[in-house]
Amino acid sequence: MYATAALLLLVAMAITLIRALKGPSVFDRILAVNTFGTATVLMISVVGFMDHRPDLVDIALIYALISFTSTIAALRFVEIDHARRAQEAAEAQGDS
Amino acid sequence: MSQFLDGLSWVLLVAGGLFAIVAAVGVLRFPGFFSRMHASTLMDTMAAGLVLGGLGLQVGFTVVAFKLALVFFLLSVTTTSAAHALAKSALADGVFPHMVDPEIVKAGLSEAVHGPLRHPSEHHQGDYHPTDGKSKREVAS
Amino acid sequence: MLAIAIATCATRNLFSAAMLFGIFSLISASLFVVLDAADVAMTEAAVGAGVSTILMLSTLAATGYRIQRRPAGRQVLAIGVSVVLGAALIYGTLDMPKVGDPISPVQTNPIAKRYIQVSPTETGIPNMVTPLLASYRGFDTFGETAVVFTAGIGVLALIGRRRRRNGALLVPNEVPENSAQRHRVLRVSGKQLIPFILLYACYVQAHGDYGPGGGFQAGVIFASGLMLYMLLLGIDEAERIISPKVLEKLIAVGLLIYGGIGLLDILQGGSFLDYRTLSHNPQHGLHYGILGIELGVGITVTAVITSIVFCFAGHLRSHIVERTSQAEIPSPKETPAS
Amino acid sequence: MEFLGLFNYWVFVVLMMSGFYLFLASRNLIKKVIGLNLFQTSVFIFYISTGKVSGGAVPIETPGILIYSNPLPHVLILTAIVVGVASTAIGLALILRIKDDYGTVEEDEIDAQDVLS
Repeated sequence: MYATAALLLLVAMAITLIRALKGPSVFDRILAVNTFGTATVLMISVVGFMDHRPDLVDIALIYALISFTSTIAALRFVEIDHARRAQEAAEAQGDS
Repeated sequence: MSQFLDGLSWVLLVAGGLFAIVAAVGVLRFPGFFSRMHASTLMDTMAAGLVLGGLGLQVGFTVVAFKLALVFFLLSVTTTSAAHALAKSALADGVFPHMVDPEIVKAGLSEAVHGPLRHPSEHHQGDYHPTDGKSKREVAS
Repeated sequence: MLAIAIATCATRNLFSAAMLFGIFSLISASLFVVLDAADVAMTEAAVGAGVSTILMLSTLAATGYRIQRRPAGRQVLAIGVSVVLGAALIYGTLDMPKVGDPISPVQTNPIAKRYIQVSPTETGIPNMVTPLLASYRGFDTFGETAVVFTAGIGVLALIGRRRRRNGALLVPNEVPENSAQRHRVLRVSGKQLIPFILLYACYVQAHGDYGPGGGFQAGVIFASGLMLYMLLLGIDEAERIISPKVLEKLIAVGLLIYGGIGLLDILQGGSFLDYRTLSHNPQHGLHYGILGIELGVGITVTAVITSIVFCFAGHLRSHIVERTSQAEIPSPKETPAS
Repeated sequence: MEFLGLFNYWVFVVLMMSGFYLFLASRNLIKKVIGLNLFQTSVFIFYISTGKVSGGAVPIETPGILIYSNPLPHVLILTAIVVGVASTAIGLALILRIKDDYGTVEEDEIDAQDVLS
């Protein structure tokens, strides 16, 4: 039973991964990473139960928190980069 | 009773796994960023809820169940706000919702401005059929 | 996983490489869970997905992330070297015991048996990793903590407060009016989360004896909480909460707690880091000693990682401020209302 | 886990080599650091694989479980991960300083500037 769920989640993770690899835009990648993170959280809880180790939910909890942090970090990076590009464009305009 | 709970949690777990796959396929196949985002929320709500619920039924009311509930709570807080921020950043960065056909939007706008016009599907024959999924996918690819 | 590794090689966009690396470490952490290494998975989750991704992204934000195409000569050579070496390694693995083989040398080594069979009864701590980390291999861990300490000092020396002086304090947020103000929803919900993260870090710290957890993990998680705060409210706000000066001292304090416990053991008549002397009951002494050491490790790791991240953010901010001040002098009007 | 056999080791080898390749072939310093990290993670996987016992459990004592995986590699890797991120931070900090002084993170451009000066 757990194995079935874990297998399904694994397939889902693999599919999400393809999107992360393809991802035309930066945001697609971030989205895929986020979804992948959620799938991993579920996966770890299921695997923990499979091993009769419900304590492993702790790890899943940490994942949920950390993947949020890294998503925000990625967004922040995109924003900073966007601002820089806008500024560079403005400077280029000013030069010409 | 415990067998019933077992069966129920089995159903929930497998359903959660299936929803995860549906979400992943959506993330992979949907055209445009925002529709993909819509698919990914399925993972965060349905898949997470079902899988964690199924696991929770296995343990009953214990500390672990509390932790599972906490995981679900955190997931629902973090993913929603992350999705919100993601959408906002994307919009600010110039990613626009994928339209099946930009002409339709224009037609819709002009409809709003100049009163009812012809239906878009009459206007663009073969481009847009609200009921026909196939041509939609063609546009996407 | 292999796909990711290869894709990381192939991509020339460093941003996607960094994101892929984040996924890569998520997968490896799942692998660790499958391979029964709960503590390691916890650490990898917190470090790989959180801290190192953030560090890489903040470096990339300062340096830009596009790479030019290179002439192929060197790559061919590199591929050749890696393939040959890889073939040699695979040849080497052919003689190795299978994964999970219970009679492999790693498992039959008497020391492993002793750790597994004796340590829980000797220390009264069910999680075998924790006493092993803090007590049996206490010197090793002391050394590792010292390395982390040194790394923290190194980063502080390299990109520390050198650049703080040049009027950077005029602009409170990294990108004024762009980020901190716009994400109001994010800020509110994130702020609610931070106490949870910090509390959870404390739980991990204290619960290390019974479940997966301990000083290293707790330190990283605590630091991630502070990092989240920094990301949401900007570096200045975060530094107001916990000032870099305090952090610098905490780096040393953690290591001092560790060493101090060791010295206390000597004073009590034992040898360095022999906690059995800490209490009349040797088992309790061990337990106290391990808890104290974990606390020291936790403090050092928290302080080091937080100050590293603050350094990177401060550096990045000064970069941006420099660039804006080249274009125009930043005026106080730019400061957001909050 | 029987079916895994030596597969884990092969995965480790390929990962290690891709990290190594990345380190050798790329001229961009940040990418080199990513390669190093990849290399490092592969070593972690190797160590953890050696500690696994089939049918074993997470090394946290619980009544009723007799076989545990070997905790020793876990301890080594646990500390190594944290040390690894600290050293990565050092590397990245050095890169930032190089960027400040040279204005680039490409190795050959730095070399060229060194030759000029």
